[in-house]
Amino acid sequence: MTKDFPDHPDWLWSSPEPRRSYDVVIVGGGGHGLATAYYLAKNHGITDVAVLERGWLAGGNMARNTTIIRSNYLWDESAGIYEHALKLWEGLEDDLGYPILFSQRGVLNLAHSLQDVRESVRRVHANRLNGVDAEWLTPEEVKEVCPIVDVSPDVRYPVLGATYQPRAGIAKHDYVAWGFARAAAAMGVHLIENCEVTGVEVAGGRVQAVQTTRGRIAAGTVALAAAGHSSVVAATAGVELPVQTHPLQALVSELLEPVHPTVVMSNAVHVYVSQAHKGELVMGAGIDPYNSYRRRGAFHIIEQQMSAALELFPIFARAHVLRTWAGIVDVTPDASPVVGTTPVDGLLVNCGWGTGGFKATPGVGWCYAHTIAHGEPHPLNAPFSLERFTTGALVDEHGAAAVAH
Amino acid sequence: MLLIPCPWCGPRDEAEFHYGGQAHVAYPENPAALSDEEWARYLFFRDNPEGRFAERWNHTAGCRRWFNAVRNTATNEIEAREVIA
Amino acid sequence: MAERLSPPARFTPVSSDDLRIAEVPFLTQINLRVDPKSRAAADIGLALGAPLPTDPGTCTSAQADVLWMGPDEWLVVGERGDDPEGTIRAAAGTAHVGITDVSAQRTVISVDGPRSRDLLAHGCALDLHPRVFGPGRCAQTMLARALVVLAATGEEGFRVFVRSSFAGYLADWLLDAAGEYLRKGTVTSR
Amino acid sequence: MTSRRMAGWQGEPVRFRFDGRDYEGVRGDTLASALLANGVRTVAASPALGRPRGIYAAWTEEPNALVRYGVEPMAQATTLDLTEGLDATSLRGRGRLSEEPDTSRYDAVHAHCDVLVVGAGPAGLAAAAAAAGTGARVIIADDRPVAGGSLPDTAETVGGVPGDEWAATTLAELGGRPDVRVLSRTSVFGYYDDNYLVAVERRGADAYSRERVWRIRARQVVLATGAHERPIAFAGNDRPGVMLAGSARAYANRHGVLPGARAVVFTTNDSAYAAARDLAAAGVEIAAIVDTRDTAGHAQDGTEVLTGHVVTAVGGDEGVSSVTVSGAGHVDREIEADLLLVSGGWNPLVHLFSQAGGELRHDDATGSFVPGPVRQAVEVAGAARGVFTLAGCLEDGAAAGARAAEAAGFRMGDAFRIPETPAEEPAEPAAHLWLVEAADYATHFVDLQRDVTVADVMKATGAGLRSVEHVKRYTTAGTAHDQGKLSGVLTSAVVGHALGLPLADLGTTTFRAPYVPVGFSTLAGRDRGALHDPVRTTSLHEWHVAYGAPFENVGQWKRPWYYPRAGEDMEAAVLRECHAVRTSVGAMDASTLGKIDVQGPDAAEFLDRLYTNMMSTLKVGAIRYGVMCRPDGMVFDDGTVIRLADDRFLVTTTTGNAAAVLDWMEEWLQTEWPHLRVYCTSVTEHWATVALAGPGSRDVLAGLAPGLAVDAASFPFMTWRDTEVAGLAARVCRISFSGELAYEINVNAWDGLALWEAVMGTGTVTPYGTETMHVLRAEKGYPIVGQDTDGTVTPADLGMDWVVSKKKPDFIGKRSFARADTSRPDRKHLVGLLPADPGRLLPEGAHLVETGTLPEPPVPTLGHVTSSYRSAVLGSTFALALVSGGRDRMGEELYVPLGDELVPVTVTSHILYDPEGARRDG
Repeated sequence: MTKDFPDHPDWLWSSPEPRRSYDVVIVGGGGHGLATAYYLAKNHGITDVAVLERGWLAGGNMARNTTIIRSNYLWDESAGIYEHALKLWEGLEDDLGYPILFSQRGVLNLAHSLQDVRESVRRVHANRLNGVDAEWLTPEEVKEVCPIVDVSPDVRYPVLGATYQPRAGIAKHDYVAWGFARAAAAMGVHLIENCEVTGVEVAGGRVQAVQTTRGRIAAGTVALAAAGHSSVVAATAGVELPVQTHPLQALVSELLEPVHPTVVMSNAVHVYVSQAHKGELVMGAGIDPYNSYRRRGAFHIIEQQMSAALELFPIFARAHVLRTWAGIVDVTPDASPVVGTTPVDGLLVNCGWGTGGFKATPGVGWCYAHTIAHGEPHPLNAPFSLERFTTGALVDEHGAAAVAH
Repeated sequence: MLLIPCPWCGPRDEAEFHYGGQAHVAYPENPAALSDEEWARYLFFRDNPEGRFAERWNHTAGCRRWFNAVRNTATNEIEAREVIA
Repeated sequence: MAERLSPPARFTPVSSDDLRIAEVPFLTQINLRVDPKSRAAADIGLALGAPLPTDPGTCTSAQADVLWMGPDEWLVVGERGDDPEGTIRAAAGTAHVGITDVSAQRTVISVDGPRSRDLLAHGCALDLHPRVFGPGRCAQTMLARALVVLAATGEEGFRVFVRSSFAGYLADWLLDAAGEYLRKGTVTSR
Repeated sequence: MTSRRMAGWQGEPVRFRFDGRDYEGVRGDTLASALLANGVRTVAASPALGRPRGIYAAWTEEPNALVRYGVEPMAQATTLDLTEGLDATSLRGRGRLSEEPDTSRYDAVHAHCDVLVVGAGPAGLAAAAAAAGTGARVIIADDRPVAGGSLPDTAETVGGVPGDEWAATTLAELGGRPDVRVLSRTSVFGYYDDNYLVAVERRGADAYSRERVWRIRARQVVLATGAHERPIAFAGNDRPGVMLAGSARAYANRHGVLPGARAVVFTTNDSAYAAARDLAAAGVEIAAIVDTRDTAGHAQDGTEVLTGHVVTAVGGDEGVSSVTVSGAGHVDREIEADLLLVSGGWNPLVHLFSQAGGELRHDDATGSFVPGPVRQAVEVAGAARGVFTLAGCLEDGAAAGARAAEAAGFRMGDAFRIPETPAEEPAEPAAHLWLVEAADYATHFVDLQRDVTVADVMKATGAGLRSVEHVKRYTTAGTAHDQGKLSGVLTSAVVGHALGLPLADLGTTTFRAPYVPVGFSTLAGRDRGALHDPVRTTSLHEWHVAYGAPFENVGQWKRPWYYPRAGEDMEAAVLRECHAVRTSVGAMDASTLGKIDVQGPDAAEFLDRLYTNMMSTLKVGAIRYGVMCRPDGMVFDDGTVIRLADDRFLVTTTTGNAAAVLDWMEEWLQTEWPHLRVYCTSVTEHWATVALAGPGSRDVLAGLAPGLAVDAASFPFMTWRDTEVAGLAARVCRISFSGELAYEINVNAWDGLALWEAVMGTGTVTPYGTETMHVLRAEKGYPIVGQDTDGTVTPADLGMDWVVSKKKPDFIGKRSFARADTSRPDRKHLVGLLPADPGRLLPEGAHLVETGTLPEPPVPTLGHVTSSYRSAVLGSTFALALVSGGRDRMGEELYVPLGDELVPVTVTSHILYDPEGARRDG
């Protein structure tokens, strides 16, 4: 086997038959579900837990994202939970005892217009007040961090500068999922694959059980972590969520010798790209504008992505697209997640992460586990309640992702 | 690239259209009479089914008309469409 | 006083055996909005010499070219200096009609020749096969990244109506795409 | 090195270099065939283990022979045309990007057809001919330079002529039909919804565009994509000299190349027997055929066939030197050979079918996955659905082509006559063997390009993994440049073997576009450089360029930023321009503002619903500033509304929102208020707009428009007049975005430059750009939507309660102002800031805190600076900011943390200059 990666352990997890009942059922065996199970067991001693996955473990958005990790979000609420996540990332390899290839290679968010510059500088200043490492770089400094970016003034949308978060970076998504899975399984959590939740049973305003393709499973608490399918599952309990599901595309190139030392994101021209450990360029493309659960997007979005990428990175001209794919992301009106309680007792929700789910994995797992264990939100996820849509206290992060929602 | 059947111009590439989300969400008769919850529902809550979905499209690069369509969000197949009049 | 300036001010017409591209500036263009079933619509058609075309994607040509733009919208195109606006206003009387002079809103680029369809197919997703998009057909659509009104003026001739601010971009794009069709007998002239 | 070219093979010589050595091949060679012809066995080292590797296959499925050349970072030698002077270097798993720019051109074409046929092998050609005969519009795309699919590989005859000849003739006939398009060297690589397929045509370095993307919308599709030969996992199956049997046959028949001198053939099926016959005829000695079955196929007389045998070892470190075979009840034999040909059967190429959304089913007879049900309008024909005889492919293709044409609405015309083919020998059923069992699987390679072995797969299943997707990720099998074309199904089969599960239950990993690697620049096409995104310009653009203005990108627009004179930097130029407007007169190109003509009896009612303030009370001839909100109450756009007539208004929007506001209007009109009789039409580019601002503007206007009464009483603030300016028909609006006496002159865009030149011709007017406009408006506290707002700001937050009607029962956004959060007293308000040091320019985006010492983070922010400039008239820098409870903080000292410093600022009104508005009347 290719030895550019550390070896995996000889044991990952077993595949138990589901029991009839658990204290906690987590719906969705992606990164968030697995991290939640892990922190439930580790931080709260709750191990009578099943993670139900409709397909193969971490085979949804966890397997499809571009693995960027950063915490340089604009609003205090967002910075709080993402920075908590980043601190956990920094110790996660030791914590899980699994080589997750977390590489703090820094993230550049490029600015291409005076408006971009204002917004970027605003974010840098906000980040610093929140203890998030952030710098504003001139085009020349951008070139020093990432020599292959074309910072010349004569491109269609010149680089006018960038925000830089040195502690940001990437990690190997499968390894992260498997690290959480292995550690959770070792503490007694049941990881159950090919088990689709088809309904949530509610009686007297309280959750009772889930119906699955492998039978009814009773639960004291049902915690949703089903990403793009959250609203479908919640609807079976009569809970409506302010999310819309869209395909989000990504692609990789062939393996290439190292040329790209960091992560570059550009809001204005819709590019985000890093070079993964094996050498492939991993790129995020745009989000398809219409609701869809089809795990593939439209091709013109990839074409536009390439045109934008070559404006910034002429050296990529003759690289090849090897694979394209899409995840399905659930997007909220303010581009911030919903993590907390619902009108149904014992039914909790964690959804609406849009493009930000992967980077939050340990942070949200930590907070969601707290919410499950205590029946009320951790202070870091309290602002991300469902009620904010009624009060109007939104956390509008539309400027924060590389994709305009 | 979906082929979207504009009721006026015929089938055109999806790049010519602007998506308008769920159809049949009427602006409330009297917003002032709504509770905050009801108003929030109008503002922010839309159906998000995996399957048949009645939705709005605008043929922005063509005749600029809005129309409704029923599309299956699991397959992207458009099953029906109607003129808004 | 300076002369009128057409939008792609530095556009040079090109011509070869296969393809001819030129600007047709300063046409009179009126945007007309009216209920097609109304009396006013009939009267306007009468005044313009042909009923307003109600088949989507078609145009008629009498005293002016009338291009279907939408179910209640037409683009009336006259030669430079024509006054179709006056004709339309007179015919419409006091009815609820939208009449807007948009003469400078778009300019027109003509594309002619045996390779005209091949050229346009580089940037236009419509099926331009002569059986589908022959003379008398028009469409609002995208050409490259510009919104255009495309009208087939002959078996192998087209008019491209493009927003003035995009005209420079579209001219550059057309000339770049036309490169391989301009190799035979190319002439450029002001 | 001996030539491995068949005696008598003709070809124009082509010289090339590989890894620094010179060789010669012939025209029509691939780099791979030329290397084989030169006796080159080892073409690469394996990426992880460094094992020597040879050419394994003959087309896009090749896992080993990767090279780079010129600016091309990675290519397969098996698909690379040999060209004079080609200088290629072998790669060890990773490509290398070139610093040299790629100077080639790329483009795209849209195409439409009734029937798209993918593949020009026997099935595809038959399908295309059958469909074309009905009069249907047909496109046939084939990825090879030579038509015929496998025919040139197998040298079978069709209609009594050599197969490749038949294919060429048939394709040429097709290409001669008016409604048939033949695309050679064109790989269809993606199959999307609604029968939208994308293909890349490799047109060559000499073509106008080197590669072209075809975007094909097909009413019906016939996939005749053929099949890939299956490898078998056995010990040492990666040695140079191990090759797929059909590929060796292809090298002999297509290129006249003998991949070895003495071969052992290892097979589970009959197809390798034909390969053995052809290679023997070409001059390769066939040492033995090792058949896993108990019954032999039809071997040539004199060829030894070892039935019930498998290959258990391969000798030779640098390449095959011997092959060890075992059979139950037999003694192991070591057979001397330099070539080991392998055939594990054939896998239909179902990639595109699967991309189309088609389901696959496992066919027990062929041991492969074949097309099942599908929703899109697609037929699969020939080997791509498991039909492996030549006659069968022709019949199957013809039938599929006819069905497709009929489904597209074309009745049978000229029926396609299926040509004669030689009688085929009855086939023995194939065996399905994926791996040769052994005690140690360390050199049973599953994925040659990722160095993944059966042992690795078993480690993954041993760790608890049950899904093929997990195993792929654990081992990295199938993730290399060859996209797992050979290793994909094999991996599934090995997982099945390890878990004791049938392959049918495990399925495959997902087939994803692109089917073959496609270049980034190919996909970017023409949208590069200046054509990356449209550049929008006004009718005055040439003048701005000539006068040396740097431009600001505002959306797609280019707007002049400032007009530096010799020796001036931006700061000096802007101070000068500001001074000119405040003391004399300046002019700005304001043409980019959106303009919408709103007509109809209900136009006033309509605008009342859209704007927060009242528009129906506006008098004809007058102008009013207005704000639009989204339903959530947040500011969306602002601008002026001028009333042209009782039933007609002209609305202006911000530059960036022109299209969005028109769409917004249409959306409400069409979907909510269709009963309102209103028509909206964009006239943004019909008008050129010149803003004339400053105390001297009245005199300048008076000079240019002798027919216009310009005195304040005749032409008051917020009114408009139609007149002639500089002899041009013009509409003059008396509005001000600078606080000075000012006019906006609108003329037909054709006349814009003439107007501008007339204004400049007065000799007293200073041109100013967007930066000066910003300073002037900020001094007056006028917000810019998108700069001083960010989608979370209400009109009240901007101190614009006056623009929010209390009388109207409803307008868009009104209900949201009553929500808990939008009525909080500590919302962020737009205020002014004056730094204690009047020379200190605050960065836009800087934040504000309450205390003069900074606590440990997280530090709560009070808000941020939205606009910040140097002001000549204020004699100080100043800023606008959104500050929590800002209107209750007038006179308070706050702090802006900048680096280690806390810069003190004083909160003031956001209107810093001429708060009484005394200057606007001149």
